[in-house]
Amino acid sequence: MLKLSIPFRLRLSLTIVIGIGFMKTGAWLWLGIYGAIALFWSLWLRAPLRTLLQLLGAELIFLSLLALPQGWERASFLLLRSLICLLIMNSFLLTLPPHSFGIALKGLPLPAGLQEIVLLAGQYLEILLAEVTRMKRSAQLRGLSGTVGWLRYASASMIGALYLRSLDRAERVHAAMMIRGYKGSLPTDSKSTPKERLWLTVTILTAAGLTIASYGNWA
Amino acid sequence: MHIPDGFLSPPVAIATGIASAAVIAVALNRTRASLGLRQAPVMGLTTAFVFAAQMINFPVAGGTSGHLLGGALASVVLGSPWAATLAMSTVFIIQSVLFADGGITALGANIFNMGLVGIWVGWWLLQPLQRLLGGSRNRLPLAAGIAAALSVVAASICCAIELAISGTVPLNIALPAMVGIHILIGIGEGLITGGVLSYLVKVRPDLLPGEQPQLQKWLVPVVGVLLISGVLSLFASSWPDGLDSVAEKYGFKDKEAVAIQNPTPFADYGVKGLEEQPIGTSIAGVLGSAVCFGAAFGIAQLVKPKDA
Amino acid sequence: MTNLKVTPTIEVQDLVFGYPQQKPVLQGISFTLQPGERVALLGLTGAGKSTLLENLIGLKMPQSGEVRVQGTKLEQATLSQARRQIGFCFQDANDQLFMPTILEDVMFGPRNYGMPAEVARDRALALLDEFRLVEFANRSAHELSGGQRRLAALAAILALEPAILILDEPTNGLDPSWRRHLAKVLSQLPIEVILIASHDLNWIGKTTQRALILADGQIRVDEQTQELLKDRSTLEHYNLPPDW
Amino acid sequence: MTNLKVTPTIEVQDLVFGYPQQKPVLQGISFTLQPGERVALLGLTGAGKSTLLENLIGLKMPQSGEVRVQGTKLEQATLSQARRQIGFCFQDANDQLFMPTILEDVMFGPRNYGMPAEVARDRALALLDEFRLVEFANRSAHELSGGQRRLAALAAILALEPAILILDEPTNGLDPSWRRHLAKVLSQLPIEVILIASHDLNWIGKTTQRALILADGQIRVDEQTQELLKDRSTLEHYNLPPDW
Ligand SMILES: Nc1ncnc2c1ncn2[C@@H]1O[C@H](COP(=O)(O)OP(=O)(O)OP(=O)(O)O)[C@@H](O)[C@H]1O
Ligand SMILES: Nc1ncnc2c1ncn2[C@@H]1O[C@H](COP(=O)(O)OP(=O)(O)OP(=O)(O)O)[C@@H](O)[C@H]1O
Ligand SMILES: [Mg+2]
Ligand SMILES: [Mg+2]
Repeated sequence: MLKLSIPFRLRLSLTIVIGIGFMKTGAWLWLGIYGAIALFWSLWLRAPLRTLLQLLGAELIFLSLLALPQGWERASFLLLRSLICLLIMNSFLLTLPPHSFGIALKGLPLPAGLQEIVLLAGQYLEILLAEVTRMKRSAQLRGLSGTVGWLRYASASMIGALYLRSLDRAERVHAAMMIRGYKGSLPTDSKSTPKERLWLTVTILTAAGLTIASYGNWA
Repeated sequence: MHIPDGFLSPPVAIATGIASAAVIAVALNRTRASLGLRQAPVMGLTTAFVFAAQMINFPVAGGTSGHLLGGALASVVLGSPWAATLAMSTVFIIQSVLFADGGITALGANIFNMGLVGIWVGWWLLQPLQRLLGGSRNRLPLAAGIAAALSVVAASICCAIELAISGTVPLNIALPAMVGIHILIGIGEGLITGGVLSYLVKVRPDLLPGEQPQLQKWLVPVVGVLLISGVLSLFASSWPDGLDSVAEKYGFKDKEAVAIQNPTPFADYGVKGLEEQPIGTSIAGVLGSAVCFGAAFGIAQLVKPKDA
Repeated sequence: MTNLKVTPTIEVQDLVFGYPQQKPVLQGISFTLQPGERVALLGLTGAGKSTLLENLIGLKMPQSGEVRVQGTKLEQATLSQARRQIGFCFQDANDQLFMPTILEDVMFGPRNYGMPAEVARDRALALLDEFRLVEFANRSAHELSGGQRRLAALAAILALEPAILILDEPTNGLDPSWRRHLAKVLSQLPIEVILIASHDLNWIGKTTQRALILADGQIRVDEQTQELLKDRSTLEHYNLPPDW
Repeated sequence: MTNLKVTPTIEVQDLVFGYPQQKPVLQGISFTLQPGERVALLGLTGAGKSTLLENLIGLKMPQSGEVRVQGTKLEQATLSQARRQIGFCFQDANDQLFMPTILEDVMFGPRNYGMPAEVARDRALALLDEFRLVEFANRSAHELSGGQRRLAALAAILALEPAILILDEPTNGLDPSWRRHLAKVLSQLPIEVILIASHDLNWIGKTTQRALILADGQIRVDEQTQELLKDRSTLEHYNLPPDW
């Protein structure tokens, strides 16, 4: 497998998904082409099939609830289109190495201010998720159980405590960052190579072509 | 209520996308001025917090459990709806990109509904409500709880309208279904927001906004009646078909919970409810909590200081 | 070995555990703790002490081998019963404290096990008094100093009145006089078995009678603490220089 | 006092600091650290050691009194310049590690100060190697053992090549051989001043020449470390029993 950088993989995935999202409803042929691209994408990334299927299955249930009231033809198109989008995104996600949120998020085309928040959130997220897990673990070890009222109180307290704790934590982490020379922007280097830019342009043009073609009257 | 890819027509997706982008741009400007260099870490943390807090499940009533969405809470603790808009937008961006929860093309709409309509409706309701309830800081949790509940419902109405304009789901199906389920989610949201804020009022009052002057006397019944009738009409429009059928079909297992328990790269966090309560629901419990909700509102009216 | 009929309090057999995508940290651990024993678990940073302790309480489940607590095999079904017996103190005191105030934190366990709020409160206050934290009872954990947090975590565990006590580096961050006081508190508790992971050779010399050394995923040494501490060459061999 | 013309590296005068709604923790602290000194800060749990250290680096601002770093008074305007000089290691290693992987964490400081990614990476890897963490370079901090996390935090600080090093309980959670190794690493660094808060009397005896005891909000003892460690009655008086 060709080694593609994570931000680049993300950009490619996003381009295709946006192309699919904007297709004309009912353009089965073009959806089929996109479907083939999606399959190729997930095979190429070697997404783990089992997990992928489980995931898509879970999504299918939810989606069909939304789409089914609208008649078979329409519903199945909507469903298939959503599934193809999910297939692409999940292939990307499931092949993401651990702790690469940050790196992946750097690939998002966002304004600088927002990019910064997104990156920091990605960072704190991992810290906080670990913290939530540990809080719960500790609560369980001390026998968390009892009436609904007590549970509700305990969990509200835990969310509250989590907030204060994260705030305190954020202040310390922020201090630790300042001490190490942080001045309002994370050191990032996600400059894409010319080759990546070329491929991205090709993908964008292809997707644009397919999507516009789906509105044409070919029959 | 995260709209997946492919459910919005291009015009709707683009229009909401542009609207959201514009608001984010304004929000970035506003918060940079007010929070300075600290903005990014504080925002980043609040965002992550909303995310993490969504993983602590809560028994609500009658066997339902819910979790926080967090828009109203974020705007109260950050003290600014602009900052909250940024935080929530970030949550949706991360959810759609890293958790495949909510579509990429629907991102604009999702931000528009929950990060914009949801937050601003809550924010606009918050202060009048707090004043209506007597204005003291101790009333903040109740006011914020009610505002949070209503803001979730408002967001779901937008969502239904967008789906309808897109021609995906006709309005007469979408509206009752979305509103019905989101009244329930909203109740949970309100309880949690209120609960967390009452805790914060107790231990860190300095983090929260202070007293609000009380409303003009004659305004009290007017605002009260408007709010109550608003709530009642929502119930009316959704009962019986919407609420009933949606409740049955979904079992109130709301979408976000599903996505996070899915085997995404984060599956190893093993995020589950605090207690493994079955989420299937008795309609009676739901009704019960709806009544409690109304009652709490009424009682709050009665107990508020006679004059201030 | 005088009385073979007594059920061992904790029995570990051929326990193997590894984190995903790594070679196993614990590669066949076996040992037995009898009622009345006070045991130290030694080993270098990263040897797997915390991992082993977490296996004893079912926070991690072994890939093979088994753990028995008071004769009952640890499985999903018996987990909550076993946990009811064990007080477990995490290496990081922050992990232990999750309620808004430390008073509530100490009350948390007893409340879950059905103790009325008033009684739980009294017990918690008595424990906080023992650890000289009463004046901080209504503070949240992050408003305490590192050592105070450790003490609060210990109080929260002792409030459960466990039959078995498992402590992961309990003296971390405590000053010398607290280390002394903690040794005294532990010696007075009516507890069946105490197992302590620690790097504080001096302290475990004063609080335990038996010591295990964990190295390369196995229990390599199982000896009387006093004997081991005198045996400098063994200690040096396991990279535990006693003067440091 | 031989050379009065040398600017003291750190100078603290009449520093008073209290947390909101409490009586001040630090009630008039004064001391001076000269270039070349290695100083220990002792004191009971809750004495205010961490609070004092955080005042030295402007994480907390004194209510009165002042701190001078290399002659410059610490104020909002001079803060970033002073911090450029100081490496500060928090008591809780978790506070220090915030990047997705520890490699990125160690690179963070150098990168912020404008070092090219490749060079920073090499320096980080060399440091991780020194602390035997290279094989964990791509792990996140919470996948390390407690001691490994401490080491990663130290590596992240040393990567800055600071002129002044302030360590809050650096040996917490380290095994004896790491305590020995850390002492060696510190002794070889070209650093102007090292100030270490610690409860590990034995270790500071081997790494510092001067010791301060903080009690009741004031520096009560300022002596040669070796002298102090021999002076059992003073230690006992400040509740620092040397055998524990
Ligand atoms: N969550 C995790 N994922 C992957 N590896 C882990 C995880 N936690 C610990 N490890 C690794 O397993 C090994 C044992 O860790 P453990 O925490 O049990 O060590 P320890 O003996 O308690 O060390 P310390 O004395 O530093 O606390 C270490 O090498 C560590 O890097
Ligand atoms: N955020 C805070 N808010 C209020 N009080 C605090 C806060 N942090 C610390 N304190 C109190 O200030 C005092 C000094 O705390 P500090 O952390 O400086 O102690 P320390 O000497 O570092 O102790 P240790 O050896 O346990 O780390 C303690 O009594 C503590 O309870
Ligand atoms: Mg450990
Ligand atoms: Mg301290």
